[in-house]
Amino acid sequence: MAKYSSKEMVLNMGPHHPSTHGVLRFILQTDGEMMVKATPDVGFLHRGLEKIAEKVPWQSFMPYTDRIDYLASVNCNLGYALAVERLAGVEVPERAEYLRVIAAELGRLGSHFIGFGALLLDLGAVTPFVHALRERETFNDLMEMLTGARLTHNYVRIGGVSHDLPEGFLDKCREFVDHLEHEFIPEFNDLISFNSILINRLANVGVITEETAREFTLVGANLRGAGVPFDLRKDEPYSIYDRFEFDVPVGRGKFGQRGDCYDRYWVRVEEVTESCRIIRQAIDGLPGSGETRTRLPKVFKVPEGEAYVRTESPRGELGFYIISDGGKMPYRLKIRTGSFSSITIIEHISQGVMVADLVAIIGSLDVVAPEIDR
Amino acid sequence: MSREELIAKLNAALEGWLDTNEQARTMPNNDIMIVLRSESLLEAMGRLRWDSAFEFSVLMNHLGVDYKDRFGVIYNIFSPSLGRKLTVKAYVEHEKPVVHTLESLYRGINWYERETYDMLGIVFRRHSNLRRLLLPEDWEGHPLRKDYVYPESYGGQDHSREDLLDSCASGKTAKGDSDG
Amino acid sequence: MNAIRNYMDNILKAVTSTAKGMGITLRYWALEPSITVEYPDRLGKGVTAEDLVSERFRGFLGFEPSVCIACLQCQRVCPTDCIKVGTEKRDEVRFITRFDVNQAKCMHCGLCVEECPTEALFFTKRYEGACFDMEGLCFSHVGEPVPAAKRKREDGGQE
Amino acid sequence: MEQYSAAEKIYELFSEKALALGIPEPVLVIAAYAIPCLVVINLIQGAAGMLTYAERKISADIQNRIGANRVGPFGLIQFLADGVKLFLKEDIIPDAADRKLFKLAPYIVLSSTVLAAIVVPFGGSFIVADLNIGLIFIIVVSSLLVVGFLMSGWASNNKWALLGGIRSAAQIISYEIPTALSLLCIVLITGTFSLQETVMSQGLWPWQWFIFHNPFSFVAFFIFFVSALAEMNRTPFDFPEAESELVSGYNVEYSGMRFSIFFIAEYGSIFIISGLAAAVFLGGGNIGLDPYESPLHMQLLMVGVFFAKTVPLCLVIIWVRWSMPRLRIDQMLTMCWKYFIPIAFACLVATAIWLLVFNGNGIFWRMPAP
Repeated sequence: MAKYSSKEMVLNMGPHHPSTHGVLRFILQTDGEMMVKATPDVGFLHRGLEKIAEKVPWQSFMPYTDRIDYLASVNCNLGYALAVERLAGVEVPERAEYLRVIAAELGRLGSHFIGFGALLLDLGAVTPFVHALRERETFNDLMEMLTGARLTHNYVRIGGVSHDLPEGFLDKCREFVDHLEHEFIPEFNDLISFNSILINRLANVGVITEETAREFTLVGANLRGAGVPFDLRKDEPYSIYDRFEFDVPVGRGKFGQRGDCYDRYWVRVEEVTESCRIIRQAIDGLPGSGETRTRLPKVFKVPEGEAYVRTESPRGELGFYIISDGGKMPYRLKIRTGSFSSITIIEHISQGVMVADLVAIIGSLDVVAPEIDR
Repeated sequence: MSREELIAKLNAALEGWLDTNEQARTMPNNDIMIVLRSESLLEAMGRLRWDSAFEFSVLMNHLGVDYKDRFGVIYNIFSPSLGRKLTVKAYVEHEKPVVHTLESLYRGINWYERETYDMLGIVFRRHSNLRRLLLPEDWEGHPLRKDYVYPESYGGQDHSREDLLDSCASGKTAKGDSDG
Repeated sequence: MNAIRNYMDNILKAVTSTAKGMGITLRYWALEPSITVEYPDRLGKGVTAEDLVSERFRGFLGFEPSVCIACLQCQRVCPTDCIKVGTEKRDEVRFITRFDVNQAKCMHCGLCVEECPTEALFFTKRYEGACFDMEGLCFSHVGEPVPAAKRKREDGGQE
Repeated sequence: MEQYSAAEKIYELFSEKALALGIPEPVLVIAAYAIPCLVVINLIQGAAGMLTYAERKISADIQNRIGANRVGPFGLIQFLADGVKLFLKEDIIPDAADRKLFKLAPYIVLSSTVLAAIVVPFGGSFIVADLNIGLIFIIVVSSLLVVGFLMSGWASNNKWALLGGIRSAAQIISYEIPTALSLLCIVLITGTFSLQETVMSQGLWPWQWFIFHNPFSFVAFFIFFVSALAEMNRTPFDFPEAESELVSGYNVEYSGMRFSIFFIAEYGSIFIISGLAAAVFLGGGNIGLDPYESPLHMQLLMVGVFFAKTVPLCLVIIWVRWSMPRLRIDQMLTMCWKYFIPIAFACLVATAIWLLVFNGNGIFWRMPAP
């Protein structure tokens, strides 16, 4: 009899599976298509950024922050710069603050296009993904114009930004934002968001309640998708975010239970509109001229101390815990990322779902593998 | 609640668990940092977590630090009801770094503690799954320790790499000169 | 009754949302032009790959020896140690004996270019660097030793 | 009205000369059947090739891209280049695979498509064999696909492939039912399973087609079309090869030639199913003339009409793929058993009642006098 007894099948999903974004591995125990357990296995993209930080000067670590989350590198730059500025007491010129906000919100747009685009790709909808990528292409062009690079922007510097605006950037930026808000998003929603197949795939799948989200330290859009209206830009304004008007989209159980995959997806789609609003206000409020960078001493040293500074990156709370011993380099730098906490919850919410649902859950949590491993 | 009030309340509530050598202090980012004795970490954190006066129910961040003579474990916690952040630190001796896990308080801390164990070798007692997280299971040493020596090879793979600029003939004129 | 209404509703929703989506794709199919740039060989007349990128594009590093003052700032600030500068003092004149850039290691962060006080180091727009040998990406910008330019009087901004 | 197939016609044309040359009769019979079969196989390959090109171009158009444009004018012969590339590639068989089944599976899949093509009337007298059980035959051979998919999934010795194979079994067998039921609505009207006769009882004009025969056959057409999508594993029902879930499903271990055979079969079946839909519901190649009595140029015109109906249907299938996400396997089965099958049954019964009430006549269509 034992020969024919059924047992669970162990499936290896990843490290190079099409829908484990980046290099990520899941060890699935399945009963046919039904999942019994999904254990994430990470570390394939571990580059030792925290160790590198202890070996390079304060300013020279900035390019490495691009590599934390390659989809929104400006946001990571900003987080690091804010942390060091807070510790070293560096003032940032007004104009630079506005440029930072414009770049960071553009980064959020660019990241969300990939975020929900890749989710749709995982669900088999290729066209919306390509349409989202088309918009990201415009974002890439804008960032190339502003910073000189298309992916690892390395725009923010300690005490300012690297470049002032290029000519014609603001007009293009405004045009892009208008296009997104009035053309792209409505069309995209008609094309896919309200498609009943998509709703069936996402609604009531991978439900995360408010309590679970808090327990597993979920952050960012995933936390808001679970119904917690918590946004660091609003609740703990950093940089100059307190000057802008915007709403915090929260999951309301649009087509199913609150905190399901659709809510997380929908929060991201709505955040695109909110970011557009912020960018528009930042363009309007941008001071006509002025310094964009505080000059730092040739040998930049940060006084002894430690600080934890968190910012709202597209994947949620991006925190830098920096310990300085007063030297030229950080003594210890810890990067706390949104994907790291998102991935821990997968094991918890993937019990009893189907293999196809796991794909939707991973996609809706918007996990980026290099951010987990750092 | 003002900062001073909170500090006073914390000092009162955590009496006996605080590290007597260190005072509660304000960090550059306006957080409050308190230092606990590592033996009483679980009790003190439990108080912070469950006491209705604090309710520090959200774990923001956890890390370990190598201070050369001792280790530090740091927890950034957040209280939605107070709207306040708190940084809790505890020092662990360097020779035998053991501290109690906080899994019973924060479910999400599992992976953070695994990472700290992986990178610094701080052992979390009673942890449900204390294995290496980012590095391979058979990796030797803990990279974020200050006395860590880079291995020359792993799994039969040589890690030493010569500097390309020194190895290739440096007198060679560049192909890209025409651009310059 | 409710169940029947649900049933009919589901059918209706599926049909209408599908029709809506297919309408949009039909419009794209029939009307919208393609926006693909046919890189690398069909860019259009007289357009080269370098014209595709913006003014500030961070391509390969370029070097102008005549204005370099050999301050070594670039070498110091580089996070990946991909710049190697050699200087030598002959008859009271500083010579730049080598200025090597390992383009394979460079991450085009732009810190060195920002540090450079004389704009001797700058970004070109070149980015097509594929080659079969990593050594093909090691550029030696100084052949014969050249004398370093005179350091200008430092302006007040620097310390 | 005498009806005969292409093979019989070929036999008739050459039998006298060939017998005079001393070729034995069995050889002649086999040759007479082999020629149209070869033509059909090549037709399917050509159609599959052109459909891959169309798929790439249409998806590109929908997504603001250009698509294949390098080989030939507008990239028209890109599919030949792809085919050559695939045929030249190394044929890898995994060590742990069941070699015999692994090799056999692609041919079974392809044979199911080709067999189905036998009874499809391509307009005029161009039909390989006008079986009097044509529709039943097509339904039967199209479920041969399951055998091939399961075989390839099992033989690959890969869990993802196995999942794909099992999914395809669940899917294709379920969707056989609504497909067959919706075809039965038309069988009720015509009273025959022969496809050529079904075509001949329709007419040139749209109101003479069976899709507009009565409201229920109109619904039946859509049910047939969507369940045919599911039978062919096209998005939104491409579970056996869901590329983002099962990597590539049943064909994940295949490479080179065997892989391309799967694809020829897939695209060939798009063509065949569209042809079937055109023949049964949209009047096929009927231009109001008797296909067997008309001169050759009129027969070729009929073929043109057939293709003019089939090709747009193929394009619609491609268009659907690029507009929609994939369902989940249980939702797909729910859709089949809770929606398609009851509706198809309702259509069948309603058609029967309609025919009873209106004496066999449709809204515009009139029962031919016996």
